[in-house]
Amino acid sequence: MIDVPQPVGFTITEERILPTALRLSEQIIAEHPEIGGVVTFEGRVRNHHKGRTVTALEYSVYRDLAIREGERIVRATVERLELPVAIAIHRVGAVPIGEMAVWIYVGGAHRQAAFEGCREIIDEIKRHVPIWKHEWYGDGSDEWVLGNPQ
Amino acid sequence: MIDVPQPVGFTITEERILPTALRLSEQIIAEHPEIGGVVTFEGRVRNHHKGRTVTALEYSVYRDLAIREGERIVRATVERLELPVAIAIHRVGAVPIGEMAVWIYVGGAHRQAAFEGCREIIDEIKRHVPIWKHEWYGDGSDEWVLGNPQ
Amino acid sequence: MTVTIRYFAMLRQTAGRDHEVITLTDPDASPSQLYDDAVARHGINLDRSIVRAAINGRYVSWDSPISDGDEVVFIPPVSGG
Amino acid sequence: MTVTIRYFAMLRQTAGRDHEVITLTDPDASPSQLYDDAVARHGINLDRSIVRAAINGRYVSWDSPISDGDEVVFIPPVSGG
Repeated sequence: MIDVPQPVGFTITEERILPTALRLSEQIIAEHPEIGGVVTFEGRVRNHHKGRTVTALEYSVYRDLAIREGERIVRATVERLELPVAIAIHRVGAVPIGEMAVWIYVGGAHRQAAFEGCREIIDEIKRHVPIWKHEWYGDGSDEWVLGNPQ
Repeated sequence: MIDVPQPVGFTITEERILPTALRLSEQIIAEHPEIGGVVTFEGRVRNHHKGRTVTALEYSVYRDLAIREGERIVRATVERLELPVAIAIHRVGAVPIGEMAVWIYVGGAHRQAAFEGCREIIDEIKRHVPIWKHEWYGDGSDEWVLGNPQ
Repeated sequence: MTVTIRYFAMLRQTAGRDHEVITLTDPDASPSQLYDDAVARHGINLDRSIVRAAINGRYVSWDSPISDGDEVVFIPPVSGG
Repeated sequence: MTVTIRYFAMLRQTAGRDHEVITLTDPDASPSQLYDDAVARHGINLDRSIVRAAINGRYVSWDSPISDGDEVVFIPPVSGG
């Protein structure tokens, strides 16, 4: 079980996310009867990227800044949309194909805010959190993937 | 485990959704390595409605039409957005406070289509699927909740 | 011809039944007429403008034709999800 | 004064190191100067227009002041999520 601040928080881990995601889903549902809608996002490691077969992938992180930016993003969204629950977990290090790289759980009194909040958090994480993807391809080559600069 | 058509389908059940949702989340992740983003929506029975305490809730359904409309909605979204996976489950009958009334799972190659698809499916279900909510309140009264007419 | 009207939710509660079999003498009867008759017969207080009609498990317009043996259902504003 | 530059991802690979300690003689040195020096020193081929600067774990502008003992990091376009 990954240690993640609740009910609002961001964390970085080198462990598999799925067991924590399943456990938290059950736990939060039990502890927050005021929540009417939950939206989750799972970002997974695909076996393809721009037409090439991806055979392995590793995320690097600048941890101090990543935690600071991640927490800032989650808190800003929670405050703007008055969300009771918002949790984001990003995995780093080597992540096998098909496993989760990022998991976001957002609970709101109504579904609109939960959808908007979940999407805002993943969009902002992809813009600002200093994590970089290193991909290895089926043809033996490898590449540091460049995101869209801000 | 609720019997639900995969990887695209809609079903109505009187059972608890959570165990099926947890199991399907693991299974689909394993079977669909082409999926990069998964968005799920959980609609839950709240303990409040327009300022009143809700003590019990029951959903009625016109099953023939509900299945037909639900399948139509999911298929239309899948085709429009080219989604590999989209599953929706709606529970009917008495649903305890805090438990899931509806669960939607949408997987796409990229996150934008998954977010858009998940939101479209729940919005369309709430518009067109003939299911009605009967609520009982803390003051002893009860009410058939009227949705927004289409 | 005869048609079966099925009632759900608040309409079932108001009508006090889950279905009824109706004999129609007018071959051009439409769901809208059936609804207006049901409103009068059972004291239903839901305006037709917010109700939809279904025949044999499909949404139809209020002026659709009705055939012998059809199942007609009036759909109050839905509140699932 | 001395500052520590830390490198991540493709910059770490190109620079061939995860950090280096630099002695600055110019008290008005900014992250932009440090980056231009690093580009020249290590053959980095990432244009500064797509890179961001951080000092002590916070994003800063390229013309921010630098103090003795600061940790400076250059952030290539991120690709998490």
